[in-house]
Parts: sequence; C-alpha cells; structure tokens
Amino acid sequence: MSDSVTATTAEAVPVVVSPLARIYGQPLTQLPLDLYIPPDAMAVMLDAFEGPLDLLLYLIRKANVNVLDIPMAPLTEQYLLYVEAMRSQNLELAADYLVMAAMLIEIKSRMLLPRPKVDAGDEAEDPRAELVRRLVEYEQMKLAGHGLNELPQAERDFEWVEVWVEKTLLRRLPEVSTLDLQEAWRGILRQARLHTHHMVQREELSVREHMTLILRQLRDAGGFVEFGDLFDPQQGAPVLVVHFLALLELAREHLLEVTQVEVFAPIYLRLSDERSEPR
Amino acid sequence: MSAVSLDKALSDAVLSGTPADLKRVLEAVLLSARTPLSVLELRKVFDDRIGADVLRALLEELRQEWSTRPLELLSVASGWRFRTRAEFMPFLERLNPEKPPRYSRAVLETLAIIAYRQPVTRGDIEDIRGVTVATQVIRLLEERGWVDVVGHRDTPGRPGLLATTRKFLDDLGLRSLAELPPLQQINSTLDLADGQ
Amino acid sequence: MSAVSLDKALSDAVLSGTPADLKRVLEAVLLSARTPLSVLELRKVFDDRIGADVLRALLEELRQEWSTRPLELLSVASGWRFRTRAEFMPFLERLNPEKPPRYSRAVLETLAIIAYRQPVTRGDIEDIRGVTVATQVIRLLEERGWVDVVGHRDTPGRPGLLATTRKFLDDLGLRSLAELPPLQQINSTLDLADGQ
Repeated sequence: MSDSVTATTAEAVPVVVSPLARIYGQPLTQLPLDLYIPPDAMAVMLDAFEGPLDLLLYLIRKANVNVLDIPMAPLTEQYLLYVEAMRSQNLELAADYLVMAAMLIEIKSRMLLPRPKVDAGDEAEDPRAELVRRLVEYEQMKLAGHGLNELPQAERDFEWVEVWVEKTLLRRLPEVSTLDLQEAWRGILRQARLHTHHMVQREELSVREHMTLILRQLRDAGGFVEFGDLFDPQQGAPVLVVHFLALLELAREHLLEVTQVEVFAPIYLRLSDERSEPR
Repeated sequence: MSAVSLDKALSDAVLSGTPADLKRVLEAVLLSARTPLSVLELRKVFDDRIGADVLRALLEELRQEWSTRPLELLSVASGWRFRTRAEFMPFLERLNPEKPPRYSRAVLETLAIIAYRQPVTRGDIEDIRGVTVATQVIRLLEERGWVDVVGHRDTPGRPGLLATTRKFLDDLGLRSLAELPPLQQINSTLDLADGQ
Repeated sequence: MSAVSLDKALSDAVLSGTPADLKRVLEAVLLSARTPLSVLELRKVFDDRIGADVLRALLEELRQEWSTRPLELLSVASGWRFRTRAEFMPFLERLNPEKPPRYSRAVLETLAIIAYRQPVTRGDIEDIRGVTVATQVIRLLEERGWVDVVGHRDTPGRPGLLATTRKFLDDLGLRSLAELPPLQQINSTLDLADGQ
C-alpha cells in the first residue's frame, strides 16, 4: 500500500486535456498538483469535476495508486480537505459531495475494526468493495463518453446529403376510371330528375361517337369532304349504318350541310361553321 | 494539430491544388447545402481566396460533368444547387406515395356528358347538369388532352362542339367509346335503386 | 400518356435495363432521401421487382465507385445514406459559422451510460455518476433524437427506461450497438485477499 497520497509526487493523470479555464489570464490545463488552490479557481475546480466520484478518481489517479487497493486514510483526508476548501470559499456544495464524505469516513473506520469471523473458505467482504465497484464503473463510463465523443458525429464531423427534390417536376394527374364516369352519369341523372324539363334522352352512344368522328374528319380535311370519302366499306355494314345515321343526325342538328349541285353530281359535306371561318 | 490549424492547412492545400480539387470541394458543399448557394457564399467557402470568375467557370464545368448523371446542377435565382432529375421522381414517389389527386364532381360530370353525348356545346352540358359550367373545368379537360373542340354549332355565338379524344380512350384503357359502360344499364340500375 | 402509365413505362425500361441503369436510380434516390434507406425500402423503389441480394451487390458497387469522391455511401443502422467526407467539413463550416453542438462531459457520460447500460432509469444514471442528473441533460439528448423512453420500471414512481435510438446509431455512423467502441478494462483486478 502506498504511504500517503499527499506524499506522492508522481505525475498527475490529467482528467481533462483541453484547458480547464483561464485563471489570471493563464490557461489552467491540469488541476493543481498540490492542495494549494488559488481562491478564485475553486469555482472552476468544482465545475471541472463531474461529482464526488470524479473528484475521488482524480485524487487516486493523481497519486498513481491502484484503484483497487485504495489507501483509505490519506484519500479520505485529502478528499475532506478539498471539500473543506470548497466550503470555506462559501461555494454551494452539492449534497452529493457530503454524502460521499460520510461514506469515506465510514469505510475508513470499518477498515480499522477487526473483520467479523466468517465460515472458513469464505472471504470477508472488503469495506472498500462497493466504493471500488462504483469507481471502476464510473471510470469506465467516463472513458466511454470520451470514446463516443471521438466517433464521427453527424453535423459536427460530416453532413448527411439531401439533394433538393422539386416535387412539382412530377405532376400527378387525377386518375379516372370508367366507373367514375358511370358514377358521374348517375349523378347527372338524379339531378335531371329534379329538373324534369331537362330530359336526358337515351340514345345510342355509337351514333354520338361517329358524329364526333365525322366532325373530326371534316375538320382535318379543311371543313369540306365528299360524301363517299366519309365511308370506309371495309368497316362492314353495321358501322357504315351507324356512320350514316351519325351523318343524318349532324345534318338534323345543323352541324353540317349536305350539298349537291345537280342530280347525280357528287354530294359534298361541309361544316356549318365554315362559312364564317373559311380555311 | 488543433482543429483550427488543421482547417487552415487543409484549406491551403486545396487552394494551392488543382481545379479538380476545388471542384471536389464545390461538389461536397453544393451536395450537402440545404439552400442554393450564391457565388458570394461559395467564395466564403474558400476564404475569399478564389475569384468569382474562376468559381463561375468551375461551376460551369461541374454542371457539364453532371450532365449525364442523376442530378443536375442548376443556377437558380438565389444561386447554385443540385436537383434530382425529373425522370427519377416516379421512383422517389414510391418511397413516399402521396394520395393521388381527385377531380371534382363538376369535372367528372362534365367529362361524362362530353363522353356520352358528344359532340356537345357548353350550353348542352349546362342544360343537362342544370348549372353553369365554369370555364376552368373545360380548360382542365382540354389541358389534359382528353377533350377538344371538333367543330362549331351554327347557332348564335357559334359555340364550340366538344368531344373526347383518342388520348382519353388510351388513358382509360378503352379501344372505343363503345367500351364505356352502357347508359341503359346505368339508367336501369338507377331506376332500381330509386324504385324502392 | 398519363402520369401513372408514364411511371410504369419508365420503371419497365429501367427494370429491364443494365445494372448501370439501376445504379443510377439508386444514386438518385439515395442522394435525395431525407433518411437512410433500408434494402426493404429500396426494393419498394423498384416495385419489389429487384431482389435484395442484387440490390446489396449494387449498393456495394456504388460504395466502391464513390470511394474517390467527396461523398461516401455509408451503411448505418437504418440503412444506406450518403454523407460528406470529414475532410470537407472545414469548408462547410465557413458557410455556417454556427458551431455544431459540442457536448459537455455531463452529457457525454450520461449518453455513454444510456448507450452501454440501456435500458436505464435516470436513477441508474445517477447511481453510476454519483451526482444528480440535470433534466436538461436528458432533454438535450431527447431533442437530438438520440435517446428516448422505451418503457417504465415497475418500481415506485414508475421511472422511465431510457435507451438510445436508431438515429443515435445513424448519426454516429454505426450499424448496431455492437459497433460501439468496446468498454475499456480498468487497469487492476480486485483481489480482496490482498486487501489488507
């Protein structure tokens, strides 16, 4: 066992690498080796420790003694000196430090007492065991925290890449199915019943489709087409009949004009609106 | 080496490096930026030690280099930024599918009337629906390429005759209008439903 | 052609294309994603028509291809994502001189205890650190999205059990907790027999 913590002159293990603080303009890169602490530095000192365990670890590491074989008397003495120094500076001392002081004194006193007799083979528990366990666990986590800090960290050591996406580049158009149209038509019919004067006649759709076809044909041909050109015999009789019916319907609705100069002369079909819009 | 001097040394190395080195930095910065970066801001990246002209030339080169890649480098109002090319949008869309938009009842009914009663004028549609048809409803269908004017009725005002197009059939997966659900059937189901 | 069928046609073209085509899509999607993408999600991008093995091989190729570029493709806990290489951070920092968060020892030690001992209650953390844990320390970690409450211990007060999140792993570039730096063995072993 080492003689005394205070007697040890071995180099301290710095707890923190970067400057702890600036005192009188000088960087404080490690905690003072002896117990003389500049009065103003006490607040900084207290800030530098993460609690009583951290302070204890510092004292143990500074003295370069085995954490698992702590000389309780000098350690307790020195710890109390630090705590007393803090108190004398009227620093508000966290209760945790005082609890630890009480624990150290208790361990120290138990170390002085003879061990209770136990059954042969069983080891008596070292009064320091619990303290050591806590110190070891704390030191491990302290180092782990340091280790985590060394890992590359998003936003500090790298940036995630997130390239701009312009949503409007993809124009989503509503989808329509024949069912939608069916449903819409149903809506129209219901509406139409309420306004009975707007009767919706039932008419063969195919005729209406061919009306559109003829109008397109006429438009594409410049509004003027010979009767015969409208019909494609290859499409078969039913289609030709519907096509002809569509033509008659268009004429009836005055959407086109049928003209023939004389008997047996070619029949021409012309869009009604061509007169005012010659092409 | 402290963070500051490392930073400095690295910058010096890059600033004295080749244009390729500079372009790599530009790429890294532009790819991770959340907003477009102006040439002024990009100069800051290089500690104002690279001229605006040089930067602009490098950006142009970079734009060229990316012209065959899935992102494009764009110069927009507030600066330069990378953008995902439009052709990849459908793939991205699959990751976060958005609800497809729907047409309003007015649009669907107008479309149904044009499909079933074509060719029709806007007046015809209004007669059937019993309400006026907003211009934008017709325009929407025209822009979609589903409806066009196939002629004019020879009545005062010479209203346009609307009809559905081939695209309309294609988009609905129909070969001809004859494949639309027959009206008779719709009418009879309606009769049944309302018969009670 | 409607938006939907365009989408379909494009996908078909890509799916029947070369691995290079697939990689271009992967690049575009990974570069524009807001989160890491798992292989499962990437399969969705391709309408589940490309196998997970093929995707993993392509991702590995992509990682290789980017190895000389300013970004790196990384596999983290929740999937694959591009990030800037550390060497470009000094340049990026000039754009946003706002310093990134540097955590205090209290925060780092608390984080370490949660990471290595999870799930833990605040009381557990206080036992290990020997001091009370300030509420803002926990809140800071929660706000960063690195820590959350995964349950409650069935003791008086039902304290919340804290654990690290997937984002914590992602932000540290880890695929699982197993990749955390191993805990250091504290130098000596306790031999009670030699205690006195």
